Amino acid sequence: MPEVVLEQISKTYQGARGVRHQALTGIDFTVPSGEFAALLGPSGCGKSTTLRIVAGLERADGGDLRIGGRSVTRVPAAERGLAMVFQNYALFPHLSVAENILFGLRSRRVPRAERNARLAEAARQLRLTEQLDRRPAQLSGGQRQRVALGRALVSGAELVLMDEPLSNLDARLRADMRTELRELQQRLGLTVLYVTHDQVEAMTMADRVIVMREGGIDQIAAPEELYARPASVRVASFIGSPPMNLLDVRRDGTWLVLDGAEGDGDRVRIEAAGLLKGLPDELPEELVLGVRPEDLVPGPGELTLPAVRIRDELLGADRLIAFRVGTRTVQVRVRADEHRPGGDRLGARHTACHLFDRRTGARLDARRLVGATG
Amino acid sequence: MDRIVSWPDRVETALAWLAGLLWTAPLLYVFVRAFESGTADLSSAWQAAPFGRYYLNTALLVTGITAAQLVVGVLAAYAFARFEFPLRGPLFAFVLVQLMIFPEVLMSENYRTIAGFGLLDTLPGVGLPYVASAFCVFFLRQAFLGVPDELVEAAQIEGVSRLGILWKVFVPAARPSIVAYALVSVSTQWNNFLWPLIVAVSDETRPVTVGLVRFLAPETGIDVPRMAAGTVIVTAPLLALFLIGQRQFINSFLRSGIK
Amino acid sequence: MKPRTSPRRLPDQVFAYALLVPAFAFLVLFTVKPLVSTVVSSLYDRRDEGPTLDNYRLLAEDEVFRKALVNNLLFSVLTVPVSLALAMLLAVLLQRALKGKALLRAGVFAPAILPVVAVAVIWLYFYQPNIGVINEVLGWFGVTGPDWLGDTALVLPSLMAMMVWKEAGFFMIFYLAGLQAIDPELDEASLLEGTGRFTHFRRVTFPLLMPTTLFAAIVALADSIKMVDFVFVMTQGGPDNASNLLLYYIYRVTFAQHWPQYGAAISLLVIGVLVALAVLQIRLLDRRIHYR
Amino acid sequence: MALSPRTRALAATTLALTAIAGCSSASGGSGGDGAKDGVVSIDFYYPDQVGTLSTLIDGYLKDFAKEHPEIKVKGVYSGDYDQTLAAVNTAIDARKAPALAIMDQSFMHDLVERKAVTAWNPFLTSDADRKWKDSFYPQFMSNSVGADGQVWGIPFARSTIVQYWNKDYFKKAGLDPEKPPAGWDELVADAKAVQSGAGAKWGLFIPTSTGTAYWLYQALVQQAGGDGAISDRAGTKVTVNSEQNVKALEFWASLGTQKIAPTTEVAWGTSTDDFLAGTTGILWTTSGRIGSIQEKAGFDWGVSALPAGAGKGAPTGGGSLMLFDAGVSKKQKEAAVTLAKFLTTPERAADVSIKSGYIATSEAAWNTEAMRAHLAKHPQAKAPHDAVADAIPEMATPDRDRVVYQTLAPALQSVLLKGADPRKALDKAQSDIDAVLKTHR
Repeated sequence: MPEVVLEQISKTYQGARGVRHQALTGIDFTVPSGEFAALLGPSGCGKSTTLRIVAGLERADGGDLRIGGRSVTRVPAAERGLAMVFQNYALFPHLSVAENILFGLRSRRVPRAERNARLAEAARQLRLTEQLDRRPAQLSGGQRQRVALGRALVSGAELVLMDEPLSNLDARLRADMRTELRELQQRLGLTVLYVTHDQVEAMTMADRVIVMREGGIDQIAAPEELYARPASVRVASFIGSPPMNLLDVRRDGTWLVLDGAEGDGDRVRIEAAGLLKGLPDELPEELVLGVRPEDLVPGPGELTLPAVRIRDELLGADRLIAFRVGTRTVQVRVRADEHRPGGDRLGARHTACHLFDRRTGARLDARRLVGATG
Repeated sequence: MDRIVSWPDRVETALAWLAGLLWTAPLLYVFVRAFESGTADLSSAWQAAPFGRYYLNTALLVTGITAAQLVVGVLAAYAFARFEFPLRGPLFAFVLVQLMIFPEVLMSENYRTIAGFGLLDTLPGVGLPYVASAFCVFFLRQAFLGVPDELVEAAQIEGVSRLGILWKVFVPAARPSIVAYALVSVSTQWNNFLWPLIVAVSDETRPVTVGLVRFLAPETGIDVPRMAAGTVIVTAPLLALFLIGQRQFINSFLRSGIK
Repeated sequence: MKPRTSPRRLPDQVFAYALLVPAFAFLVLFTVKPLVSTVVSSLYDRRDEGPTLDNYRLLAEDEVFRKALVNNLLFSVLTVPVSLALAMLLAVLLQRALKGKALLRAGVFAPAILPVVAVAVIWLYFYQPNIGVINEVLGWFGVTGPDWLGDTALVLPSLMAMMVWKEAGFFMIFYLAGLQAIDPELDEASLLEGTGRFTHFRRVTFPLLMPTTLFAAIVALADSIKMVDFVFVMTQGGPDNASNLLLYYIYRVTFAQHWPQYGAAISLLVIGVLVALAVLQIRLLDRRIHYR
Repeated sequence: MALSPRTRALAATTLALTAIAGCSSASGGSGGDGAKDGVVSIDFYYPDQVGTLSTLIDGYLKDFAKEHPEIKVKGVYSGDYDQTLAAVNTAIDARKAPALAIMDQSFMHDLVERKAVTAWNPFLTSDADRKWKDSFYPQFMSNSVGADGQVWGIPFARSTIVQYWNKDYFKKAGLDPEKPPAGWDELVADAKAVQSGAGAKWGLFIPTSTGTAYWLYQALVQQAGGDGAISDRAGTKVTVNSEQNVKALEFWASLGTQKIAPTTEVAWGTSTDDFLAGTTGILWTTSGRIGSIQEKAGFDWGVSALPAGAGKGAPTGGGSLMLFDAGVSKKQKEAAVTLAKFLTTPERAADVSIKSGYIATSEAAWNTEAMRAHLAKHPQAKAPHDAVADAIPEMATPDRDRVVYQTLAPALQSVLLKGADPRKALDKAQSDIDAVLKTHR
């Protein structure tokens, strides 16, 4: 039962001239057994370090790490019962595909007959049977990726760590592999901890996404929840393509005033009594108003923004229209055939609007203040 | 990376330090003996032979030979790496075979050649047989082969001449290799003994290595402090240079792609 | 600079030959020409009368030559692999994260930059039977050390040990470079699989360092034949020619005995062996990078 | 104007190359007739086997420059004897030979055969010249003169083998410290006594190094009643396998089997250090070591002529002044003769002897005041003088490197270090040496 639990994991690096650099601060999360969890974040956010700590390739400075209920903080990597797929696949260039796949089993002195059986099974599942005698250099990118996967599979480990395993593939192959990986995980009931900076990978494959930022966790949620209710401005701006439109606003009674506009005459004021209703009284002055491009429609709505249409872009089935709101540009996504003439207003339903505290970046909700998990 | 420290790690660390000790102890010993009576032994050794002159000779030889080798080698490597021409294969094979026929094996005939030029007991006489280095040509060709075609093509589109491309594209791109080769060459020439022993007779041409042996020639038996002092005089400058520049030194090796 | 006009531009082939002129001029002058005249010279007797095969006949019977040849073969066959193995071990040890790594690397590399004659001077003293450091240290443990350089059976091994000490650090740098070219993910993959250090070294590091090994072996082999400076300082080939080496013998015949014709015959034999080895190694080099 | 990178590189290379080329003219030499504005320039190569000689000669050359402004001498310190030979050979090939050099006397046959040296005779025309030549000890002249009476070398830094003993050890062992062993039996007995009675590690050191084994062997052959010279005057007839030769080698080897001496190489260079460190009670080595032993010994010591057996005496050794031919003009040779005379006056010969340990080369030198004062202070210095009386010529042959170093020395070492049979080893050496010398007769 390889449930993975991280409690208050921290890590600092010794930088140049003895300056210590805090890489991770108090990381807490749990990956239940059989779940696919993605660590998502921009490069340098600490997601790879977290993964390597789980793998045992690096040691945490503090906190507790449990795999299947056993504390493994001081257990060497090889004894943690996990497999790992590396970003560059870590294939041994001088060994054949079969030897690469069986490398770990030989190290673990698994009997030959069983080795061969497992190899045949993995090769069948990954469609590598024809390539077993080749060297990695003779394989395509996708095949190499599958060899790396094969090595993880034959190990029999139920916990598999993956460090950006698809980042070296082209777009088409990546999409195929996403499906394939997810299917495999489901079929074998693997617990997967998956590092990526690609939100699409995280959103399409994971049961649970752990969004990381600067050595900490921003939000842990299922992909739908992450999209529908981002816990902070940072998450909101990171998830979605194009990302959520975010407007800096100031509260003025029941009005929201768009910041950054010059002069009183141009000041954009938005009537927002309906939106603010139900929010606590101690609501901060300075807010961020967020609306996803697909939640805005040309014309008036429950919330109405004065807007000037500036250009549009056809994206196949969708059309992306840019409007100017005050001094800011706002993206709107509509169906391609929904080619309405541009008015001078944009509307959104109240439930599609997100409000954040500008100082803390935390999401503000009608019923309660949702602070970003820290 | 600080991984989980296991006992094999500790064994390896101990081994590393043991090796470090084994490799440095003899040198430390020599330095300690050289300074056991202050600097008296050093100054008497320094005065016993014209080490200053020997150093100058070595410095001239080392820089002259290395510079000449690089010029000759860069040109030849460029030809082999960049151009197609008849007999390229056989000519390169010829260079490769010469890797193993170093001037020392042909010392008798090289001696005659140098004598024929009237260059016995001169610095050019010591240096000339080393100017064409097969190793240099081979090594730089490898480095030049690694220069991406786009760089060359970009320069060609800019209208840079062929020599210009060599200078502006190949040489900068292969700089780590050139530096690495230069370091190997400097160290080889600094070490050179047999050929200068034959050719360089007078103090005006003797390099440090030959000078050291001449300095030690008196068969009075072994005077350790004096010997240690002489050795320190000969080795200290290069050791100092190395210690100052060791990071660059090792790094240029690492980057040169000696594999 | 004046703009060049293309009509006056040399064809690429001519240009390439022009680039080769300096290198080949020197190669011809100091390799081809001496090689040819060595062949010719070896066919004359000491009074320059000939042609005759006397030198080669003498070579077949010359016990000193045979000793020097056997010594040199032993010297090469033992010092080259031992130096390289030690260098590899040192590189693997000193590549790891380790406090004082830079210092240790510098320490191990330091002997490599010393001139051989300086190394020889140092070790000549260490090896002294009665007043030398090694036997003094052995004496602390109650061991009476042998006469390292004075014993016909020990002199060659003693010299080999010294040269291994000197050369290992040099080749360690080659191996450090080679190790750096190996993807660290491979080490981590092994670590995760629980592959033992030795197994990992045998199955991954060693094979991946093969190209470095071949390259270093060429350099080491050449060194084992041309670096005979220590013989001048330490043993003059003795006792009983037990430390006589080929190049030292060539030197003695050619210069001390003033017999260049016979020296030429010996040189040719040595060159023959060297070229054969070079061809063999280049073949190996050609085949080396299958998997790259 | 800024230089283009290419021009800069070109300039740098040119600079480097001219830097080396520029130094090519640094070493002049005796080329041409060496005369300019009435000043004759000559090169003078001198080795130094003892560490003090080069400083002495530098001083003499300064004095010479004052006394003879018409001659400009460039002194070249050229290492030890073997290195000097190599250096002179190089210079001869370049036709820039030194006009004068101190050479190991035993190189004579090779140099004469190659016509590298010039005989002194044409330059010794006046009575004074002949008197100068005859002033040197005949023992030293005996191997400086060829079979045809030509003089090839003038003795300068000459030596012989003497016996040093550790008086402290002798006292401790209950021996008379003033009485060195005078014969082989005594030698063995004293050596054993020093080991067992005084705790010396070894009793007797007779160096067996490749470069010197033959020299000590000569003394042993002489003591065994054989012809210690080993070679004849022409150098082409060598006897190494006579009964006495075998007997001498058997005796030498017996030192090892009796554990008086090591069966590993007794190194020439460090045997003095071993004596000074108390490793051995008795040491046979060159008289040239008296100076350094005097300086460094931390115990009471003595020096004497070697013990006698059926025969008596030790070979001479060391260097003589020789004149060279290649590229040297008559004027330069005359200048060299002037220099040689200057360097060998009784006063300077005494000075060399006092300061370096070499044996003063003439009776006149021993009778100088400086020498008398020195002997009064250091009576040990008299030992070599006494040894000279019975001195025999050093073995000298053409193709010396092959005969002595490559044939005789390994034969001796194979017996001493590896226990080979003396007679067989010497018989084989004899035939090998005959084969080499056959081409020189």
